[in-house]
Amino acid sequence: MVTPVYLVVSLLGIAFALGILGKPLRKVAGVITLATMAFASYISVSWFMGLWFGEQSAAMVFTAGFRPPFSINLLMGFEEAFFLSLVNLAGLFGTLFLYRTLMKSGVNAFVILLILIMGLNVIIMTRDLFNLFVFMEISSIATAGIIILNPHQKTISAGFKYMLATGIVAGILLLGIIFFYHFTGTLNLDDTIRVNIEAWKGITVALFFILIAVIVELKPFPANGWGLDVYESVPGGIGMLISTASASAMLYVVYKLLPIAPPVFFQILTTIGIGTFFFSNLLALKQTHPNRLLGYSSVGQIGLITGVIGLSHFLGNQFGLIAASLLISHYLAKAGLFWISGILNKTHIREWSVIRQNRLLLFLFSLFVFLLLGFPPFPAFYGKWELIMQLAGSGQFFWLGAILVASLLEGVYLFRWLGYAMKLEAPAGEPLRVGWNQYIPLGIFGLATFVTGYYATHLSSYGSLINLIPLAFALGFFLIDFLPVYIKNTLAIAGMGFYFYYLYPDLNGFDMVFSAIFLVGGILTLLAGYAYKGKRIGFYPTALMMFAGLIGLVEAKTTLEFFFAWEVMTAGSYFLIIRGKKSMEHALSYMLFSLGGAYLILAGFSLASIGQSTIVLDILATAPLYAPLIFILLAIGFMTKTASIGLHIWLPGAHAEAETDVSPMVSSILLKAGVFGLIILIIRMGEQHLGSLSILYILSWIGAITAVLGNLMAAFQEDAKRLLAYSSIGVLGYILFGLALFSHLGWLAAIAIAVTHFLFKALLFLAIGGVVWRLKTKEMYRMGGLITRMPFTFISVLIGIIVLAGIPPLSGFAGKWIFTNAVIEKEWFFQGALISFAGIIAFLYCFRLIHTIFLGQLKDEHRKVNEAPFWILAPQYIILIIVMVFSVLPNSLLHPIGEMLKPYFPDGALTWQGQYATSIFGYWNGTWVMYVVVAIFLLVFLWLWFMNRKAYRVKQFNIVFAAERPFRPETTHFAYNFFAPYKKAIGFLAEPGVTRFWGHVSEGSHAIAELIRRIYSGNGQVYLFQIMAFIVVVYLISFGGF
Amino acid sequence: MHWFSLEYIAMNLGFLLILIGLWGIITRKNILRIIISFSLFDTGTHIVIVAIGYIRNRTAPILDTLALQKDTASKIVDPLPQALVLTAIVIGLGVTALLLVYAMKLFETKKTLDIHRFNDLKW
Amino acid sequence: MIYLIISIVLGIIILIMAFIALYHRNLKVAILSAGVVSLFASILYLLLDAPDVALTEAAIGSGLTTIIFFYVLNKIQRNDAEK
Amino acid sequence: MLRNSLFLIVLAAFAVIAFTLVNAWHPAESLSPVAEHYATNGPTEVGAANLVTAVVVTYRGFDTLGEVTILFVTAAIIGFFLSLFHSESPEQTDRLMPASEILSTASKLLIPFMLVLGIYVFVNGHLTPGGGFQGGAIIASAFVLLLLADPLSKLNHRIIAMVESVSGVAFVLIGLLGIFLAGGFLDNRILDLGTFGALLSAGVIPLLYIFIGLKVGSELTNIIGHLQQTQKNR
Repeated sequence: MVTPVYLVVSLLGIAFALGILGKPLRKVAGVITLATMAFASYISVSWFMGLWFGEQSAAMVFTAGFRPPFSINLLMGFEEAFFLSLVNLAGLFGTLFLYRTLMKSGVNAFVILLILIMGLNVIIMTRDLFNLFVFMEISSIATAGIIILNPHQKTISAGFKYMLATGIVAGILLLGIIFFYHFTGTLNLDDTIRVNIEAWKGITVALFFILIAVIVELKPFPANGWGLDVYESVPGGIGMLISTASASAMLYVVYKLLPIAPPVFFQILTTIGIGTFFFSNLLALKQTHPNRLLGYSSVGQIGLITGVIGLSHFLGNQFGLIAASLLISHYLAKAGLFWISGILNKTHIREWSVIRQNRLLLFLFSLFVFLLLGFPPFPAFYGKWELIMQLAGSGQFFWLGAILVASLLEGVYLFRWLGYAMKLEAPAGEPLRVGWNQYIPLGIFGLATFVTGYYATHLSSYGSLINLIPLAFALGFFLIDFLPVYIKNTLAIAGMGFYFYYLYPDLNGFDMVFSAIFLVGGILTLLAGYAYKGKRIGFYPTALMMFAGLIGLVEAKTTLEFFFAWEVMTAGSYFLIIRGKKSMEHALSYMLFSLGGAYLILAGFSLASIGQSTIVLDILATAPLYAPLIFILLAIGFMTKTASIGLHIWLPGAHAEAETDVSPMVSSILLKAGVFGLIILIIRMGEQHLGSLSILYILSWIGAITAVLGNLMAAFQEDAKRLLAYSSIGVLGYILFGLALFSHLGWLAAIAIAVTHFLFKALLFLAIGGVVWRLKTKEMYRMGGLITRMPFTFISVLIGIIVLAGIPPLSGFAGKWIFTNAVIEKEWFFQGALISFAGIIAFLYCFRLIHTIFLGQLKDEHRKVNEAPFWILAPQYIILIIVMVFSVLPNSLLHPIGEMLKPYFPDGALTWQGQYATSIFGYWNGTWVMYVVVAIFLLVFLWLWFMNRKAYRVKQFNIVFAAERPFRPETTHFAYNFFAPYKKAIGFLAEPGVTRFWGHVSEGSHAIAELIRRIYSGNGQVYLFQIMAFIVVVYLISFGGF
Repeated sequence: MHWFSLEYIAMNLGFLLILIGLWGIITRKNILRIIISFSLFDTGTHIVIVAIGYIRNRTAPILDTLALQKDTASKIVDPLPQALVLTAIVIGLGVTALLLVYAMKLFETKKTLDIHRFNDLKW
Repeated sequence: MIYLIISIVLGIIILIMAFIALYHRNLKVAILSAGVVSLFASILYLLLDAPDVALTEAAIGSGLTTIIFFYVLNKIQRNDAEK
Repeated sequence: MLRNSLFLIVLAAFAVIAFTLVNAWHPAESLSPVAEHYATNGPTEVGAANLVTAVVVTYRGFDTLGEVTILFVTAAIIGFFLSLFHSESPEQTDRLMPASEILSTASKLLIPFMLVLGIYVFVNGHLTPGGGFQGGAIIASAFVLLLLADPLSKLNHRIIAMVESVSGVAFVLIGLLGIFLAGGFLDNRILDLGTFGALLSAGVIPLLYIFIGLKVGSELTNIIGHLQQTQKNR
């Protein structure tokens, strides 16, 4: 193993020697610099490996040949080696990335970089306080140097502010150090500190000076304006070095000084750190400059890790994993994002849409965003998970909540940004040019995200149990994304089919139902994919990621596995949804509700794990504390996915704007994830009470209201797919209501509806999708008379809506009938009445689908429209067959579900005799109902057909009664605003009050952000004032006075 | 009464200079004046450090006489803070020089030394 | 005792010079006063038995720093004159 | 003015905090254990009569390496920074007043003396007050005088950079020799400690101080030289 002193010798020696080379030898200087940094990286990484695998023990370097405290010593321990590796690798790849810029700037630029990295190395290793001060000065001067590598009025003024701030901080540090020496007689951290009690006050203040100076270097809110200005002004490649290398080293200094810090200091660190995390993310909401935004995020992430250090008492032996995984995520993601920013070189995040010129960059961008936010399978996922678990276990609920809220805020701006990049019109300009020296670092850091994720999975105590195969299968599609659709589609179907076959023997009960919906349903909707031509880049990896997450939910045995799968599903579905043409905002709101929901679930799981020795899902049943709270958190979390009223606003847009085969996936399959979650929750926790009020009772009301309002809003839609989307909200309301009944019949109904909803919603979305595919519009008033052109589609829609509306004879009726029985049994008549009312409203919108789209006159421009493509029809007809089977033989569906429920709800089951189902309130025979209804249907049909011959033909756009040319032609269409009278009567119920509420929430937080960020006035003196005030305030808080 | 001794005067003088420097850094508008204040601040910390190493009735830690070479520990002032100040002074020079060059460049960009004019970066 | 008086005088001069450096209208005078602060500080170091520090402060703190200040001031004032 | 009065409050609070430090401080009566070690064992371990030098160059030599680095990187940044803006403009429009006859003559006389003085100061650093930094500063002052006397003269940056680099590398290499030949990085006992108080004693301290002096001198001269360049242009 190479002695650590060579880190210093090589970096510094080469830096000194480079001065000999003049301008003509710049190339040589560049190569030598890279080689030196590679050497330094090699030393530190080999030490890290050696110490990790236990082949090495920590080593101490004694300079000048004397023992400490008489001379300065450097320590190479495990933590040091870890941080050194981070710093040196950042230096190596950062230099490589900047290679061409540096080459233009000359030899001095390489010298400055080498010295910066050298300074950071010593900062990490040194055990001497004054030595720490000297090398901190070196790195801050070198930082001031690299800031102006791209000299510009803004960088110069940012550099000046930076130097002033670090100068003052260094002065305070120096004061602290010298008084520390005075009171303790040593400067060495390894020396035993002798303090007499008289000097106690003095040494605490001296320590306070030292620690606060180091903290200010970490750029805590609000004393960080100087740092943010630097981030904004410098190009990405340099911002990367500051955000990763420098910040990591300073973070380590804080950690290193902890052993000498007084206990109160931990609380200070926590407050400052998490406060910074929260406020940085809040203020970033209003930020539009990419680099400054990354700066806010950087400062916030470092704050989070600082907070974690402060909370280390509560984290037990998980502290290392948590801190390291959060740091690695920050490190890789920030490096990548700053680099991308350096390549794009834009001043507004909206302009990042140019990134679409280069798919690899776009991929990396989204990869780093997901990494930063702690999505699986990346390291921060485990870090955040463990952090939340440990915080809950030690009762730190305030910090737990603050961390989750701040993470959500972080999600807001990162996903908005990602959405801009993926969807906005790209501004004209020069094509992107990415050099090989920029690809290499980006590629390596991109790969490292997966490698570190893999290791984090192994290191996490339960993570290694997670089944990564489906996710790996999905991600594998990124590698074969160049293949044409039909190959990928076949592979995807085969893979999912095989996986279902593989799981089948172990499945029973709810797992069986839901894995059938997820996988078989998935295959059915994927069939439509054959209709697409070309490559459909990005579709398969993300769609399969969603399915991997869905099936992971079923397979999950522990809360961690469940949460893992939940996040994978969310990530995959986000990409599916954002594929739609106008999906940018909808995908964002989908993501935010999902993230919020996921954090609630995380909080719920963490509370449930308090005082329990395992994390299997069954701990929900045995949670000793806070059971109602856990129930509420989890229920709300799952209800974000089922789009219950109040949490539904993301759904209509997301589902309506999605692609033809994505709409059925997200609407008929994805929503069931929430249902599955609720089932898992309710079956384990049963009925919980808030005071004397049953939470299930509240849920039943929510379900009923959701059903009514969802259906009502569906009735007033003019957009066919949006109509279907709202109808999903309504149906999910039924399901929620059924689950809330918490009885055999209620659950039988809920699950039967869940299955049929999958069938008819997939059917309808595919059918309407087929229409939209041909007509290129979703507005219903532009359609009409398509029965002649698309008869097959018409038949599926007809049957689909009959099922949907719960009209006998098809399977929807079965659900209704059972529902009624269940309601009578539970005596929840008000909610039951609402549910029936909702059923009536369902007629209204079902009618519109048939009437406006397929009946009436055919538009001129549609005279030559063809039937929907075969591959869109094919899945519809397969579903039709299943629907018919379930309708004619309803017990083929209901009986197994009933059997499945018996272990949980032994009472109140239906009794089956042939096709007779008997409840305590009556009996019902599906087959006979079918015959009767078909007969009535035929009679009515014939009568209509007979009457229709006398019908008066009306022009579709009838402007006879209009005095002028209509401003909006659709207003004269007979089917536009069809339910105007109803709208007058009960339309107020469908007012977008909830949308307004969330709008206010969003505007409010943005307004607060706008208000607070005024403190960063750009004036260097104001920043210094903030630093001084910060120091004084922290002092007052931590010592409770002077 | 002990306030009137060399080391107390030096110590308090150092802290006063630090405060004066800070006051100047934050209230003066002219960038050069800010840098001057910064160097006062620096000088203040140096005086404090030297004062910490001072021990009354002893001599400088230079063993140029034979008498000093015996029983040295009871005859000299603390050499360590002095060594630290040496380093700190040189560092201070580096920082000050760099600040001045920055100031020069700042002046070139806007033809003013008023720090309030350099606030394009904000929020 | 004599040291004590000298040190008090030095302290007063240093403080006065510091105020002049902060508030005198003429920048040249301000820079010179800052240099004088350093110079007197180096005398103080001598009194504090720190000849090495005194030498360094005199050469670097009051010497070179002041020179650099003047170079920059000179540059700026000439630029100003051009404007 | 609101901000100033607010800051007055903050500064007052800071002063109170600082005062707690001063209040807790009692002037030392005896040396700290570390310093005591230096005082008792310094002469035998390091062999330098000037204990400050012993601390600066040997015991805390690593700090000194950092300190030299700071000047080095400052010079590099300033050089880089200034060259960026002034690369192309020629130096014809010099408007500095020509130096007076007395100054230029005096300086020509003085400069050699100053150089010798500087060298003397750093060679004797282990014996008398002074050392590499002070000597280096004196050498730099000599060049300042040169530039003042003859503003048109141009320093040869190549040579300065060469001296700077070579002495820097030499410093690091001597430090490295310490690992192989003595107790560790920057150990001065590579050479014989010699007789206490003699010029050639204290191990490699004189040698190191020569390099430090040369390095500091060239670095400071470099900074001044760069600033001088700015005076000429435009």
